[in-house]
Amino acid sequence: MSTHAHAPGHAASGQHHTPVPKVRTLVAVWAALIVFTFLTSWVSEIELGEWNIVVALLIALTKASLVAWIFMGVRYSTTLTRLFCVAGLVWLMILVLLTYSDYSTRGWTYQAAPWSTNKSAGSSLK
Amino acid sequence: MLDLALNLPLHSALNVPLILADLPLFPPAASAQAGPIDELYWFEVIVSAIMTVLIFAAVAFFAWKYRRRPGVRAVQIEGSTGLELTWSILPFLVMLVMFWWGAKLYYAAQNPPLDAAEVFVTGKQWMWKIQYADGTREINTLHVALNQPVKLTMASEDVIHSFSIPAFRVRHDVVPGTYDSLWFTPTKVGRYHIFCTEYCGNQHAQMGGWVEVLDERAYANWASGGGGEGSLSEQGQKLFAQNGCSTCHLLDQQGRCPILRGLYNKPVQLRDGSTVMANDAYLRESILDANAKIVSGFDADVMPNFKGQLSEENVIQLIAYIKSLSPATPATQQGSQQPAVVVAPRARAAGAAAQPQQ
Amino acid sequence: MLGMWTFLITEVLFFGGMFGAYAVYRNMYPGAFASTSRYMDVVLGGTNTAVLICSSLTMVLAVRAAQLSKRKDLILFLILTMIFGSAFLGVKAFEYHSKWVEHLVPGFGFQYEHAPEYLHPAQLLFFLYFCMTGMHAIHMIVGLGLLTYLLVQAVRNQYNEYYFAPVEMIGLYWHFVDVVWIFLFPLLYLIGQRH
Amino acid sequence: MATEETHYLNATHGWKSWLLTTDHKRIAMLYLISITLMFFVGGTMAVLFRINLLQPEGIFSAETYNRLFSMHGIVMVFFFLVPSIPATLANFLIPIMIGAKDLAFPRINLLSWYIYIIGAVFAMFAIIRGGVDTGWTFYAPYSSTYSNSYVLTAAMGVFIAGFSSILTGLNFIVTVHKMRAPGMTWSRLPLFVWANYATGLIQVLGTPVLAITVLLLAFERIAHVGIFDPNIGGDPILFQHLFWFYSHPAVYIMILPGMGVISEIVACFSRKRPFGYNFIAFSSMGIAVLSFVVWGHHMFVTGEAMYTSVAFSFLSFMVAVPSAIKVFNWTATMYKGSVSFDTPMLYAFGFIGLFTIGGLTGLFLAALATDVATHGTYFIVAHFHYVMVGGMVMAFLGGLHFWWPKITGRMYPEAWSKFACMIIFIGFNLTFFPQFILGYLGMPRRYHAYPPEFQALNVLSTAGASILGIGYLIPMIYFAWSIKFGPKASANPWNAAGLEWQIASPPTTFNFDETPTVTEEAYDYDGARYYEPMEEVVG
Repeated sequence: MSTHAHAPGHAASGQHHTPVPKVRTLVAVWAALIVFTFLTSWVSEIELGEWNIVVALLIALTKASLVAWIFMGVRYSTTLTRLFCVAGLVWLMILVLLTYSDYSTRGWTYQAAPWSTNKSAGSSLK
Repeated sequence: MLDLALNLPLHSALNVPLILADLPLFPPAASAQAGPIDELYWFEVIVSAIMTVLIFAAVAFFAWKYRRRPGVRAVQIEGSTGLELTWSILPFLVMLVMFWWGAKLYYAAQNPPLDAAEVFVTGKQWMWKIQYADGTREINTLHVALNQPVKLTMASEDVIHSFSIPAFRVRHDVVPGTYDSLWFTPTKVGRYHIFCTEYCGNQHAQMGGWVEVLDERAYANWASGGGGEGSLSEQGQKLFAQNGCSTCHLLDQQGRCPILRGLYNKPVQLRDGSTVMANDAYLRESILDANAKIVSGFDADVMPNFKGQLSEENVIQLIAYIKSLSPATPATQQGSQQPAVVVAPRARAAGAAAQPQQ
Repeated sequence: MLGMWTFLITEVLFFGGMFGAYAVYRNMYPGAFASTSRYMDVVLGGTNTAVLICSSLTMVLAVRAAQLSKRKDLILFLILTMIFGSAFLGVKAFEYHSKWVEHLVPGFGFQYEHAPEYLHPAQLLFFLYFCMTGMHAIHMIVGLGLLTYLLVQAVRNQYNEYYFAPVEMIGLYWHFVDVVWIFLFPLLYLIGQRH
Repeated sequence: MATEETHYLNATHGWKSWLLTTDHKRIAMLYLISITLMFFVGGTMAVLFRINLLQPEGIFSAETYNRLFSMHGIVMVFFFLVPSIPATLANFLIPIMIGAKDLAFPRINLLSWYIYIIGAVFAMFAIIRGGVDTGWTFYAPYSSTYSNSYVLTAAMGVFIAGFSSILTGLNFIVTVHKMRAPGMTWSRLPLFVWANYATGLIQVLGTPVLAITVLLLAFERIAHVGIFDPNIGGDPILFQHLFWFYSHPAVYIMILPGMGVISEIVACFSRKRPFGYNFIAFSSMGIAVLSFVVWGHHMFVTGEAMYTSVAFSFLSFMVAVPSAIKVFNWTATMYKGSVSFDTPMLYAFGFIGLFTIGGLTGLFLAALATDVATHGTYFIVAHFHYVMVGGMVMAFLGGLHFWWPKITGRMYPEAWSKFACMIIFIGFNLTFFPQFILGYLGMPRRYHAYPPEFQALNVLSTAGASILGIGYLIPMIYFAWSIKFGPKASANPWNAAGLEWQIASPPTTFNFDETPTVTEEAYDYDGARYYEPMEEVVG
């Protein structure tokens, strides 16, 4: 990144001024991540129906946030970097959720008006 | 090739006067939905034309009026938030009208009237196979009666096709692995193109044909000609016996497999706890890949896999038969809204050698 | 640094395509997906998760060592990270091997005898399993290559408190690969109950 | 000409100095040559299949025709349109416009060209081996199971070229953030830079999804296992979701840089600051974001869930707003301006007109009911060619004419260039306007034969295509001529504002002798110096 040397915005990104994280913090985060790993394995054994996946994803999201915030140093980073992180997540959500919306609502139309050759029922929608 | 392009004297590309003589500019509107869609289309054309003319005129006028002249300098203008908002919001309002209008027509197109005559269409590279309820079959030709709503239930044997009748303004993709449908009400006697509009391989352009809209008398006349093999459900019944389905799917008592009488369009409780509607798509899947969804109380691997054994047309015949086992009465229509759960005792004699052979 | 973050966004979307497919098919075949859990070794998967988390810790400690111009620590932590990374890949290879033995590799005589009704959807899941973990493993291998480069440079005393950007950047990459696994673990290993 | 000045073109010599260069300007030239070649490969195919459509029963075999249109699409979309302006003009101009010596990652920039070339070699290899017949959309299961053509080779080409696009986008994003000269604030950035920044975002966010989709498709084709095959419970519609998640935003990868070019040209030849600078800049960003939430409108007739379709329809109308804002602002920029009719401005007029038509016909496709009536017909073909060719190619040529003196230091013959512009405009409309009518009549796209009643319109279209083909050849010839024989251009032949016009034509290797300090906005056209008679060109 030596090319960065000319950059005016460089001082703001300030990699050389990044505060040195405390070892205690890092180890604490590590411990938390390990605990969460056990937690998620344990919770998956409990029958929660639809909520199993929700809990699993929430725990994963928490772990990922910890890694990003502390290990990847987002807590020291610029607004721009944070914006990029959020953008990655939002775009992932756009991809997954909009695609998912198609599949999860496919049945809606047809159950409302079941196909039938039957002439006596229902109102024709013209 | 034959139906589409030939049968007519070969036009030479250079024979321009002759070509221009029958230059079509707008398609015939031969269905009930063609009119409303054309109205929206013309609305869009008019809006587009107005906008195009406005912008062309403004560009031409400004370019001429403010052309570079000695001693005249441009006036620097920052912009105008008011103006920006105006030309963002006003067009957007017009677009909202288009959106609402288009969505409304689309909604209607998704919901066939219940008195629509059902015709089955199977697409394969590169032809459309048509089956009628009375058992008549045709290839690349669809006969429909004037003013009678028709619902097409469509399957594909290979790749994605798209069934399109421009004169009716209808079109729907035919995706393998499921059923797709569309419906229309023909309103003009005549002969109109059927096209495949999803690229499906080499002879994609040949995958077309004609829809013949016949008046009442002509339709009755045509209908009386066909059906030598019995109605669609009778053909299905034959297949049902031939393939040994009837050994396990007993009509009135619990066999090794679920009872099919009264099943159609009812919710079915599956082994994994979920519920599905016994519609065409479910029946098709269960016939071809019985293990895909196991009914609660039954075992997997009892029914053989019919994928590769039965064509999509056979499957349609079987479904027609299964449908005929659920005669429509006012009670069942009410009932179709209720969760009638099909429950059966666990099948006995799982290892019995009664499996039908194909 | 910004370049690396931008690259990581690209990576998110790259994996995103597979996550999208996963979401769709899990919704379509919930029972079949749950049924695969008996073939997923949670202990191995969980161990691997822990191993990867440990490697993230050593990685961030390596960055810290570089920041503080502690060459010996830097070398130590880089080596530790590589050991953890290799251990992860070793376990992964073992898992792949057992999938192979159990005929669970799509395209190579896939069998699913305990629940034949789920043959096809289970095959879909295992296809996704191999694609997702395979892509992840490829990223791990690339990461190990990058770490080797860092190690060589660290031995040659190239990094100090004034210049440690490469360590930081490759650290970001390594953590990202960890984050992907953090999501893969519950999605692939913890789908259904195993009793 | 004894003492020729040193500039980036003659600073070093030999093929190595080009193939190993990290100078963004030389890489832009490498790209320019490569994409021009690809454009003519794709264009030749277009001419050939238009000839086939002269007769209703076709002239070539169906096989040949299918391969021609498929390779036309693949080459034009992935190897011409996507890299066209970003990799050439933007690559050349972004560092100069923001006052930098190069892009943030010069070596990655070179790498992206090599990756592009490898992708292009794959595509060319597929063509030479016999082509691919899936259409550029590679829809499963046709592409994964049924096609007997070189799908894998072509898909590999697309996959590889995608990474070149990602690297270009990444480079632009970082460059714009990190390399701006002192005083070059975001609100002083030229609109061209804004547009390419937005493009970079789309490239970075969208392209990886295409990559993974193509990869999954390749697995399915190689190993016959996969996730799109309906025979094993897969869903072919999922392929379309993932494909269009990239490929709809990709349309904006293609058009946004063109919009940036037009903003520059209109401002320069009206001698005016663009009307509503902020709105043009932010509409680029708005397009970049909204472009990702509209892809479902490609799937209204595929069996996509109804409510999802309705949502996508609404969102598709939303994305029309920022595009409309741009058109209105360009028009308003001419108001009380001092408009001259140099060739780039003629292209800008062409762009505004054709893009307006292309954009408005997009409304027909965003509205659900009329989309059903026109989906898969020539209406679609006409619509996206109005945007892609009428828009993007016009903008590309306009930009090339605008910056050619800067890039090569030579002027091109003005009369010829105006003539060519008219030919292209006429040829274009004659080619594609009849296709709107054909489309509503119902003629499906990708048909090698068609019912005879459609012949007249097809003949018109083919006639237009041949005019268009000649129109594209003329600039090719005079540009090539001008490199050697064209009169020398001054540093600022158009009396334009902007940093790129303050340095020599062609620029030196490092663009600026010292990093400039920017004190004014990009479009400070308020001054007598913009009205001095054009300097006499020296022969």
